[in-house]
Amino acid sequence: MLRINNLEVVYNDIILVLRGISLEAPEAAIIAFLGSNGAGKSTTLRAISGLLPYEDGEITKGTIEYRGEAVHTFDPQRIVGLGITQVPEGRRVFAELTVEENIRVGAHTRRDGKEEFRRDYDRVLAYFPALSRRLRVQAGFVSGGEQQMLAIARAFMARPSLMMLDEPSLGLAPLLVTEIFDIIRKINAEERVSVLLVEQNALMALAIAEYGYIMENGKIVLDGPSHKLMENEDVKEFYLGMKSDKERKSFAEVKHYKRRKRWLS
Amino acid sequence: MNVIARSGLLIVALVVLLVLSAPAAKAEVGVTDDKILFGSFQDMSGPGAYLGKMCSLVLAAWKRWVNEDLGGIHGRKVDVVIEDNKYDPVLTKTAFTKLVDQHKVFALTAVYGSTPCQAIIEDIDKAKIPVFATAATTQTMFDPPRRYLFHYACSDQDNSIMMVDYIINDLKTKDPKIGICYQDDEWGKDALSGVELAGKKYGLAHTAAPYKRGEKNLNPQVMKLKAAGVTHCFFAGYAPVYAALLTEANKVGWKPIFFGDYVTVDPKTFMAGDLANGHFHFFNLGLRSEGVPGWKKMEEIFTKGGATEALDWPLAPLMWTPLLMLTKAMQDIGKDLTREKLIDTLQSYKDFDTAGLGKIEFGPNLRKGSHVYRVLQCDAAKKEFKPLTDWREPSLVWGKR
Amino acid sequence: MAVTRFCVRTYRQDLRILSSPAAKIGLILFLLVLLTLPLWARKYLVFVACISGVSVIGALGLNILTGMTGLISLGHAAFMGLGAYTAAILSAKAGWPMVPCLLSGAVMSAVMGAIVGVPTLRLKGLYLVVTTLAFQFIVQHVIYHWESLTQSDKGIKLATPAFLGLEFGSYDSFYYVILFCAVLVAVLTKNLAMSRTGRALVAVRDRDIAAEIIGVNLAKYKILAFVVSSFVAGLSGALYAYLLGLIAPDHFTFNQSILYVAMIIVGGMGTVLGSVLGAVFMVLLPEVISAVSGPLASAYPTLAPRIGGISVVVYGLVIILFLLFEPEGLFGIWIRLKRYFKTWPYTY
Amino acid sequence: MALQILLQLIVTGLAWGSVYALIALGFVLIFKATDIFNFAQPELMMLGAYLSFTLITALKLPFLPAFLVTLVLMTVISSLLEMMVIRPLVGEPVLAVIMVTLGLANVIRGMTGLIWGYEELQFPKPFSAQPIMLFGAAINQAEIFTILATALLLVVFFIFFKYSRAGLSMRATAEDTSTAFLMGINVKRVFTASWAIASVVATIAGVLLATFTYLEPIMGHAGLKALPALILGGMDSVVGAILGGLIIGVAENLAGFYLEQYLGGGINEITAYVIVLIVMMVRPYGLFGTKEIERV
Repeated sequence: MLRINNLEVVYNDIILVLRGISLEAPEAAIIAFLGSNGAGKSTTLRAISGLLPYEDGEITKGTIEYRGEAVHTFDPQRIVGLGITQVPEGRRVFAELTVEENIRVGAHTRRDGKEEFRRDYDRVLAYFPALSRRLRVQAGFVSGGEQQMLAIARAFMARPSLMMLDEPSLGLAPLLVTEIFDIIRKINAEERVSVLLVEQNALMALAIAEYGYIMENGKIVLDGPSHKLMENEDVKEFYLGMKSDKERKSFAEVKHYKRRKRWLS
Repeated sequence: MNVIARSGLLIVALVVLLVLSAPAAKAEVGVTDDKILFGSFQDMSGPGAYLGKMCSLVLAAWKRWVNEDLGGIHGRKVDVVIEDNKYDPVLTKTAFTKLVDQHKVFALTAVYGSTPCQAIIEDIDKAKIPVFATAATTQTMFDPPRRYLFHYACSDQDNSIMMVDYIINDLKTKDPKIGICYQDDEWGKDALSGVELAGKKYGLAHTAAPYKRGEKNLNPQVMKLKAAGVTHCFFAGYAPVYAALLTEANKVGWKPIFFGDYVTVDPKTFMAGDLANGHFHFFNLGLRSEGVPGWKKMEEIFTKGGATEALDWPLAPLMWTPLLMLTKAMQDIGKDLTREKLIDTLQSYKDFDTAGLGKIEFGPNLRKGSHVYRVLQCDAAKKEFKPLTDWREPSLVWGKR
Repeated sequence: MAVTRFCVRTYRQDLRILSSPAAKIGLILFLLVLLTLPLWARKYLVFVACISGVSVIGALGLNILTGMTGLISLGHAAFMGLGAYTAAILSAKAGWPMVPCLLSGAVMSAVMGAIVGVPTLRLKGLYLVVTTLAFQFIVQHVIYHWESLTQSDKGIKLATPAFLGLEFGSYDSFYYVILFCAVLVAVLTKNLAMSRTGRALVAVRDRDIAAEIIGVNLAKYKILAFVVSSFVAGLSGALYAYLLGLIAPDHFTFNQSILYVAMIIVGGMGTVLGSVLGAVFMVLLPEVISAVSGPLASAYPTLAPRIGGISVVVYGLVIILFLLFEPEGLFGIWIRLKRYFKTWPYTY
Repeated sequence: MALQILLQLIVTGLAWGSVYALIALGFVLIFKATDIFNFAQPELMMLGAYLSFTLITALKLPFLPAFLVTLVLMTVISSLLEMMVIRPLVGEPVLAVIMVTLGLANVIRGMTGLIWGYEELQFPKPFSAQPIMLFGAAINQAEIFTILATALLLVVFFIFFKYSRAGLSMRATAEDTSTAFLMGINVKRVFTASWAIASVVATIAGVLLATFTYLEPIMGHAGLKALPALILGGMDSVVGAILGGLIIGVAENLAGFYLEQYLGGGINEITAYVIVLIVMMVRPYGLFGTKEIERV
């Protein structure tokens, strides 16, 4: 459904952030997109959403195709209209709008009438019962978990066929993270929405995803079905925090990994 | 784009250098073999821009008249440099320094504005440069008299004393309640002091309602005057504000007799429509509607000089009459024109013939050019002001109050 | 794009005021020109230089508050007015000599700065802007109406400035007083910017809550910024009063406040050099405009009524175009020029 | 008598306050959507008044059509201004943007002087000059219309922002531009629309002000009173802007009458600022403004 070919992104005319990445998100699948801070995951999402031109960024090479159509030159509102929504990093709910208004803003691009809106509105509240109790509260005053739910609910209101979540687990208690991931899986299964999940919490992400990509320094260094990735020694060591011999990892080994990484790609 | 911006800045810098370094050396200050250079500062974009426009027009007409119709003065043409002072005291100071030091003008002429003139009053003394004449309303312009500074405008102190005279002696009102609405600056305070002086003489109290320059909502002032039961109200300020005062008074149903100072003798007063009708004004100039020869000549000169707009302005002689006197003085002095001679000549004229434009007279120790006034009545239907009385002085003569 | 300074290798290097020998030579030449100005320039140019100098001091003062600490003020002219009136009243009524007058003007303004600074601690962004605006109008009103003290519209005439038996009555001589003060203030501001206090102020500007968390005493530094800024403003106002010889309420209006904000923006926010460049630029801009419009108005008098409007438009346009194409201000241009020549003939 | 004076002062104060309120409303509309403080707002008001003056006097249009045409013209002009001048600056420091709008104000003021001259002009009065008595207080018809227009706009905008899709998208954009993009909101169009709407409000204010005063190139000075009104109400509150305007209008009229003898003429001119200073001490975000929810 979504296909990125050899995408290269430059910020401020000098900073090369993405060095030619390719990835693919099929229909109704959950794809995990892993990598450390500054690897370029968020930039990839911003490129897909069409935000780069507003942030001094530029796609210098490569294409983004959505259902066979090249979309990387489209305005953000057109991309949302096509059915690609993003839940931004750090939730970014509209703090001064009420929860209800936030949900309504999510449906901004929809032109299919009040009844359809109403139906989705009820459905989204069914997914997030916690929100229905706080509809009249300013979004800035609800808890972090609720804000994350709100951000997902808001994105859902655009009736997406591809939902991109940027670190939904950031700053949340483990219990809440589990809850939110459950809901994501549910939405994916019931609504047949594809999910592109950017995460640092690789264990959780790979647990619900079918396929995963790992990114380093603006490049995809490894990809494969989740279960395979989870078995990969390097992934285990550096993303899942597990090491077979239970030793602490040392800096020297990291270097060693980097050398091998080059070989991998 | 940045290239444009940068090269633009470079040009700006170069222009500055060129302008500041351009030599303007002259042997004798402002007077050469073929030219006499005058300076003036006018407000071209600030709150007094309307006056600035009129004055520039009058000066242009004067220049054309002297140079072409009179063929210059003893073989010299006159020229006027005008600087924009935006009615701002600091810019006036800058403009003055520039006129004196850079353009090296012979004298200043046709300047106005209380605040701007106030800012350079010391500099005029220091530079020993004749200023003929200022139309500023402040009393400090002529009191104490300064050798180089001539003042030709109405004094609002005179005007407001005349108002009380007129109420008591001509209208023969018993027990009038006097009020005054004035712009809260030197100009208005001048008018207020007149009402106070006259009040002392006749034993009358008064109600004062100041408003700030630029204020358009006169409701509090009107309510104050109305609450005090004022029957006769003096106004010192600009004509549009006077019109606003009339409108507001009508709104709240307060109907006193109004007396406007000389600045309200202006077409803008008719913005109030019929409400302006029948009220009184004080004026020191001849009126165009009287058809006096002075005005006829102005009409002719102004039309030729492209200043027809200024003809609709009853205050035009305030700028024009001093220019006539200045021309005459320069002609009388002859080839050897100096600043000191100019001043001596200007103050020596008794009863200068303005052909009905109003009296102008100075003396060795007198820098106040106008002394006699007439009471006018406003005719809103014809949009005219008609003289009711002959020329007269206030009962408390200036200098002996 | 942020202006990046050139590489420095040691802290010592970073703390140096002049970063290269070329800068030293340039500065010495420049100072020489400044020092000899009244000897070769005409009186008008000296006068403009004096006005520029006063404006430079004023702009430096505002730069401490707005550029460095990020507290936007539209009441700067009011602080200058306080300084000017204090100096004028002490000079005219109490007969004090110049130096005490200048200092008490600055101190008076600084005290008011502290008083204004306290309530504004809680205010942010535009709420602060309008509160300083309120201060501006209230000071203007008081100056205008406290007639017994300020003589309102008539203004106050100052005594001829004198110091150690020397008279500074003419523009030529007073120029040196202004020059001295301007250089002193510039050097001190530069020093302040690089000191611990300066860094704390910048921290307050960039993220005040974060600054508080890392241990910057917000209240102290905000008030300090107000005090230092208004002290400098007061000094500049007092100098202004002496320069003009007579001050009236109209010298310190809202428009003046805006002019000062324009100076530091056009110059480049937060930098000492930027404030200096900006102040000089904004003083010279009307000169340039009138240099073009003046002769035009004299040559075509019927055009004169229109020229005022044109000059206002040009003034506005210059500001707009400047910020559209050069948001970093004159300082940004300066840095780029410098880099261009330094790296010439290589572009990167 | 004393009561009647008070009533009269309040009624006139309300009329003037409405003008301040409308100017403040224009400020709020642009600020809410774009986070930009448009200092050229009073000049837009003036421009609107001058344009409709020209349409009425030069093209001899009747008042209402002239007014409507002005609204269209102003919408176009302000949209163009936004696109050409303001948009390139989005993301630059607040102060730079403020300065640009101040520059813009200069340009508009200069142009007005250039085209229409500096003379005060009388606006053709669309309403009868005969005052109407209201509970013993006199009021001009133009003043009544001003108060009514303000009340109407208050209701319209309240509904617009609370319930309409466009209003909501404007609020969302105001808060977080890049997230607004992600919602599929056409942010550019929102920016332009907010300027267009603000210019409509400004035109209404300008024309009404001109009908009970007169035209002059410095009539934008009324905007200096709208600023405290705005801050008093809270920068981002439509209701606040309008109430702030009315409070300032009434308070200054009362101060002009009751306090003038103690505090000097022109006290009404600074009343607004004194009130703002006091309110700011108590509520640093205005009477109705939202306290910024701040996270480091």
